[in-house]
Amino acid sequence: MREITYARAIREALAQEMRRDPNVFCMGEDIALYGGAFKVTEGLLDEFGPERVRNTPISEGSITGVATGAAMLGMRPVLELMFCDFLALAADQILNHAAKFRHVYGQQVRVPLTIRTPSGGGRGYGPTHSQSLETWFMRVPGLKIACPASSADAKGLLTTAIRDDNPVLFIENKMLYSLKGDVPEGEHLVPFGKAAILRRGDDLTIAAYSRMSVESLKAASILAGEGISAEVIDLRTLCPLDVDTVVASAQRTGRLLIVEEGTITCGLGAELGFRVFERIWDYLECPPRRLACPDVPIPCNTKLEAAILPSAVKIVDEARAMMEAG
Amino acid sequence: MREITYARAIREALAQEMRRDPNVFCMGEDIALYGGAFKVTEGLLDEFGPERVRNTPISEGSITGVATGAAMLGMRPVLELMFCDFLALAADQILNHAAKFRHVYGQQVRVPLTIRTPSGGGRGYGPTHSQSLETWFMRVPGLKIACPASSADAKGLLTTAIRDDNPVLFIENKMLYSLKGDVPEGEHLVPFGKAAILRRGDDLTIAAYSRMSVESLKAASILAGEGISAEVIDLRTLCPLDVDTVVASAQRTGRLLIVEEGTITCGLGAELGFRVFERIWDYLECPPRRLACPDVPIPCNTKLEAAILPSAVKIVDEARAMMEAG
Amino acid sequence: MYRDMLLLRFFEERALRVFLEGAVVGTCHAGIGQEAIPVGIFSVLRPDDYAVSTHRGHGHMLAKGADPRRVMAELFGRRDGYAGGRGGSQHMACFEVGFLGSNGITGGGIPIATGAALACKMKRNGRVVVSFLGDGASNQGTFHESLNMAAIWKLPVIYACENNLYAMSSPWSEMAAVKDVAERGAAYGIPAEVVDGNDVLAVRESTARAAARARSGEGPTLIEFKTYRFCGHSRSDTMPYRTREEEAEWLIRCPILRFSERLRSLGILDDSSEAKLRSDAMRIVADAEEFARNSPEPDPESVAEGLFA
Amino acid sequence: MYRDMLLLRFFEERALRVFLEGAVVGTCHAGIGQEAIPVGIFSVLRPDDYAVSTHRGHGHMLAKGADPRRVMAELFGRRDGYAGGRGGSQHMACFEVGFLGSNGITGGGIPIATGAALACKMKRNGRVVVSFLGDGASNQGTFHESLNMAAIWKLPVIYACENNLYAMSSPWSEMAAVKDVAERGAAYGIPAEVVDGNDVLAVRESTARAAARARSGEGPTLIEFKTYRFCGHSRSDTMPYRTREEEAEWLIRCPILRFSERLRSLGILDDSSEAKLRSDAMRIVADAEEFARNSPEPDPESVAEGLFA
Ligand SMILES: Cc1ncc(C[n+]2csc(CCOP(=O)(O)OP(=O)(O)O)c2C)c(N)n1
Ligand SMILES: Cc1ncc(C[n+]2csc(CCOP(=O)(O)OP(=O)(O)O)c2C)c(N)n1
Ligand SMILES: [Mg+2]
Ligand SMILES: [Mg+2]
Repeated sequence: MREITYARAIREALAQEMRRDPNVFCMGEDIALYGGAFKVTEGLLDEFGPERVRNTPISEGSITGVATGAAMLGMRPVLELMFCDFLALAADQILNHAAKFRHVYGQQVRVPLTIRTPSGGGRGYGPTHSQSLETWFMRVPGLKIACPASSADAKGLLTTAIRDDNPVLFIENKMLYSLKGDVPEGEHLVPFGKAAILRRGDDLTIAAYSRMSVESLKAASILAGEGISAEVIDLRTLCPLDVDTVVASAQRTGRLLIVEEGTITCGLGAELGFRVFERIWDYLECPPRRLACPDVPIPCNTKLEAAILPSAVKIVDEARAMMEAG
Repeated sequence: MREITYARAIREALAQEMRRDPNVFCMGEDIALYGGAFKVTEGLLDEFGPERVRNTPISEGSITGVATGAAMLGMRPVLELMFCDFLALAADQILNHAAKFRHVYGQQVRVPLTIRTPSGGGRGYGPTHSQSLETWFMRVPGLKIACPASSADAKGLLTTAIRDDNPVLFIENKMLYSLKGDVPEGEHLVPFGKAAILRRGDDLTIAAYSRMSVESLKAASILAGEGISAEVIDLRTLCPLDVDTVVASAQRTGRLLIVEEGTITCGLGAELGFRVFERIWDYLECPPRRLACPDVPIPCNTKLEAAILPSAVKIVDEARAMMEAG
Repeated sequence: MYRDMLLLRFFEERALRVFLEGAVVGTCHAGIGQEAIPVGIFSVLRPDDYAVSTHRGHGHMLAKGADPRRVMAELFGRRDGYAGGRGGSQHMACFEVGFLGSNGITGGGIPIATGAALACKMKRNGRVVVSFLGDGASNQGTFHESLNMAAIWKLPVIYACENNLYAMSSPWSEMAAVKDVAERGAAYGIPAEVVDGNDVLAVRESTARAAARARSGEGPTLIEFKTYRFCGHSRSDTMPYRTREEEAEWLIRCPILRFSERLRSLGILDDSSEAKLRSDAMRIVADAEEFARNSPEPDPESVAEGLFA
Repeated sequence: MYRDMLLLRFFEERALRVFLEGAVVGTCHAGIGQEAIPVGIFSVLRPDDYAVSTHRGHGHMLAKGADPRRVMAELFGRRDGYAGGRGGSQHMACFEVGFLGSNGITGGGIPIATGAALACKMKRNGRVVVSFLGDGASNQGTFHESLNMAAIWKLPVIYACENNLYAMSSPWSEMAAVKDVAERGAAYGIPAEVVDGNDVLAVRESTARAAARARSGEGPTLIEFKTYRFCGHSRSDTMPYRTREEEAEWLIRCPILRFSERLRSLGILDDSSEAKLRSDAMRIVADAEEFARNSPEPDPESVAEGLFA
């Protein structure tokens, strides 16, 4: 194995899947020569040509519908939306079309569509370029959601996404693109719905995904220095959601902290928290807590941004408070 | 007071507000001569003319943006979207524009926009005309959401919505349109963020909104027959959400059941359940439960539809199970 | 073709009747008066070509070759319906015959059809996709975005706009400031024509031209078929937005009547052959209704099945 | 006007410099080379007219009369910025001068502008709204939907399309199959013209015509200004998608250079007055930068304030 960046791991999965299956192709705004706003698809044009690395006009609603239509006839489009904030423009095509078709049309069709898009703040891009909308899309029946937190998972989950016969929202994180990690060279698949326990611990369970898993790991080392042993679970996919792994861990530790970067109301914390306490409330020392962005747009100024986004430091504070609470 | 239907109560609020303030106007598809798909705006054209009862083309995304732009200059548009399912087409204009502008532009602007739209199933309209997407929009910071369950509240909450200086999503319910109830004739305002206790009870608290409040009341009478005393709380608005009233009630009864018609994941049940649990978990006899639509599209066949939508009978079952559980 | 037009007409008349009786619940958008369009189109396309429809798709589906019994069963919400009772009038598909689905979201199918055409082009299978849309749908953003993409990529798609002058109650003349939907083709560099949608032969010929263009790699065509819906938009529609005179004028231009006259003038049709065709079509419809009535209700236990593949 | 153009140029050059130095974080989309458009437009409109901008809006905002100091402070994310550090380069507004906001969503501002024009019409206040958009934005559905509405309602809005030939890396010639964005006006019955966007006087004249139309109740106009962005789309842009020759050709057509030559040929400008104007503009920019640097950081405690009115 070699260390490669998260961005390169994604590119590798794309290239390998395009080589393997002629039906796989990429489309999106400025993905060809330009390589995308984050250069993730850089170089693919040279190998696969403009038909399979297809630049689209700025038309998020319809490029999503076009990808869906192509998927219905057996293609396997991987659509890039430049920022996840633009998912709102594609919301109808996702909610009322791609994710519904199979059920509604009585299982006559499969929609093997992957939508890749970067989430998250930290770069001062402001209110329309920094959101984390993946938890919003947890409320769309029929849509799977994968959110890798490492280079290896980026490759493995994307490969799984492309081979999945359902629409998959594949969430990348802007701050992780340059992060390096060991990644298998050949075919690498990470199954959906299996969380990864990134660190073992006994005093409390921290469940997170994407960049917040990385922050949680940092927090866990700080906490360890204070004698608090935190278990860190990286959920990997939000749908399917591996509640069992979280339940098993929280049952043992007695405390659950859920960390997400998106806004708090009706987010992951609410859903996962609910599902955990309905199953093991009598094992818990204190109610589950959630750490998320408060319900406000994300400002440009990096200090303001830092004030609202969760971080290792805030995770530590929250964990400490939970240890004191019960 | 006289009994009028929910639809007429809405029309009355519209007419009274349009008479009171020349900046208030209605726009939407087929709302003028046709009176809208559910005839709610019938007759308004005669009194106010086509400029203030304005038919629009079928362009949900931009009619929402147009209403927003007009609101930014001091008009008070009341936009009708024919079915709430079409909110997905307006998602970008709501999430990234109307709801964000005030915060993002440093409080320079107000966006007094009301979006009226019917939610809910029960009529066999199928997967793109039966959803209850209001809980999806709870995840949009900056958006208020009102969901009347009675004729009086329909009038009172709509009047409040129109006078509110923020974007408000006003959720009507297709099955309630013909429901009659006492409604004050003159000006009638119901404040946002104050739940109504529809029925007092001691054994368990049922929190619901819109049509599910009506179903919960029916369930409570059935339960009363079995010696179970249920308190029914109609939340009235989802944002602001009156958690205090629910907490106070559940603290006393020890049991909380949350009922909503939308799909379950990341819905009201998750959010409200979490918030109640984190505050009074040690007062509860059992974990809060939620009754909602499972995560599937809503089918046309009415038996299939009935199989997934919550109802008085299912509420009774759930309540019974809770009483047995603890 | 004439028999097909009769079939569509009788089928929808029957569907509306059972709908009014309450046996069909939900919605039921009929295309009575617009039969020449799908019949003409599919008479000249190949069976393995595709179609993506609208909320008013019964006729499209039948003309594309779907089984009337299963279409009717879907209207009844039964197990043998094309969507097993889930989709109803607005959400049916029959992939076997290349009918990729009707769609409850106005304009929602346009990008889907465009994407299907992209797949055809990438697979180089020589197939063509018909994207149905109404005059009202041509005001949706998806129309604009999709036609532009089809144009720059030269996709094998025919945008078949059924301009029946109204979108629910809204006259096209008030919802757009251009006379014809076809005028919009130029905004994308797409050839467009206005065709009498009540003349099945004109429909056929224009479709043949567009299909030839598509198959030869020249890209999309927009065809605007002028037509008229004889029935209300949906059940509750008393049609206050149009005059009885206008309706009467269009009734004279009934596509079935006109085609019948044409066939008679050519000596192809006479009273007895017409009676035979009518009774054939009637029988198919009666059979479809009986099939639908006898089809079992779907199992409520199964409702959550098949969300994911 | 010449001074304004210099101001826009110097302001954005300075902004890009501090951005590259890291004092400005996030994004910073400059419109260097496109100055003639906003300057020409607002030179002929009234102060109480409105404008809705794009992601590339510094120049629009300054030309509309916003205070360069507060614009710069917003780029620096400071308390005195027009959005108190929340909006940054892409999300600034100055309602005092009728600048209703730049917008990070490509095409998102088009319906907003159209709605503002609806308000003007309903209020009968005689005002006009300018809706800026790029060539790329003209492929968004909002363009289509909004222009159609403006046309049927005859709204007082000017759609000012700055066609700088590229949307990020995507050439207009590949993203649309028509030569000019202006060709799209006909799809809505909107008069449209193509104007040399690097000729401030041509901009001015076409705007005057459109504004007169709007004020007299005749409705919207689409004006396509052909122009070129001299800088990259954003920081990481090395411009592999266009040639250095093309850039050189356009540099010759620099709107400032051309206007300067024009003014000199008319004897209105000479070396010393030019030097004076340049140093005036420079001073304003330097002052703006200093103001921005000295403006306090916003208070993190305040971040949640002002979500609701
Ligand atoms: C996105 C969306 N908006 C509105 C509707 C409600 N609706 C159903 S059909 C219709 C009219 C469509 O008009 P047109 O496209 O001309 O087709 P026609 O009904 O005339 O065949 C409307 C507004 C819808 N189903 N979807
Ligand atoms: C909805 C949306 N899609 C994509 C982007 C990313 N993006 C920002 S600017 C831009 C290009 C816009 O091109 P154009 O409209 O021609 O304006 P220009 O940048 O040339 O001034 C793109 C794709 C965005 N901000 N919003
Ligand atoms: Mg129509
Ligand atoms: Mg451009």
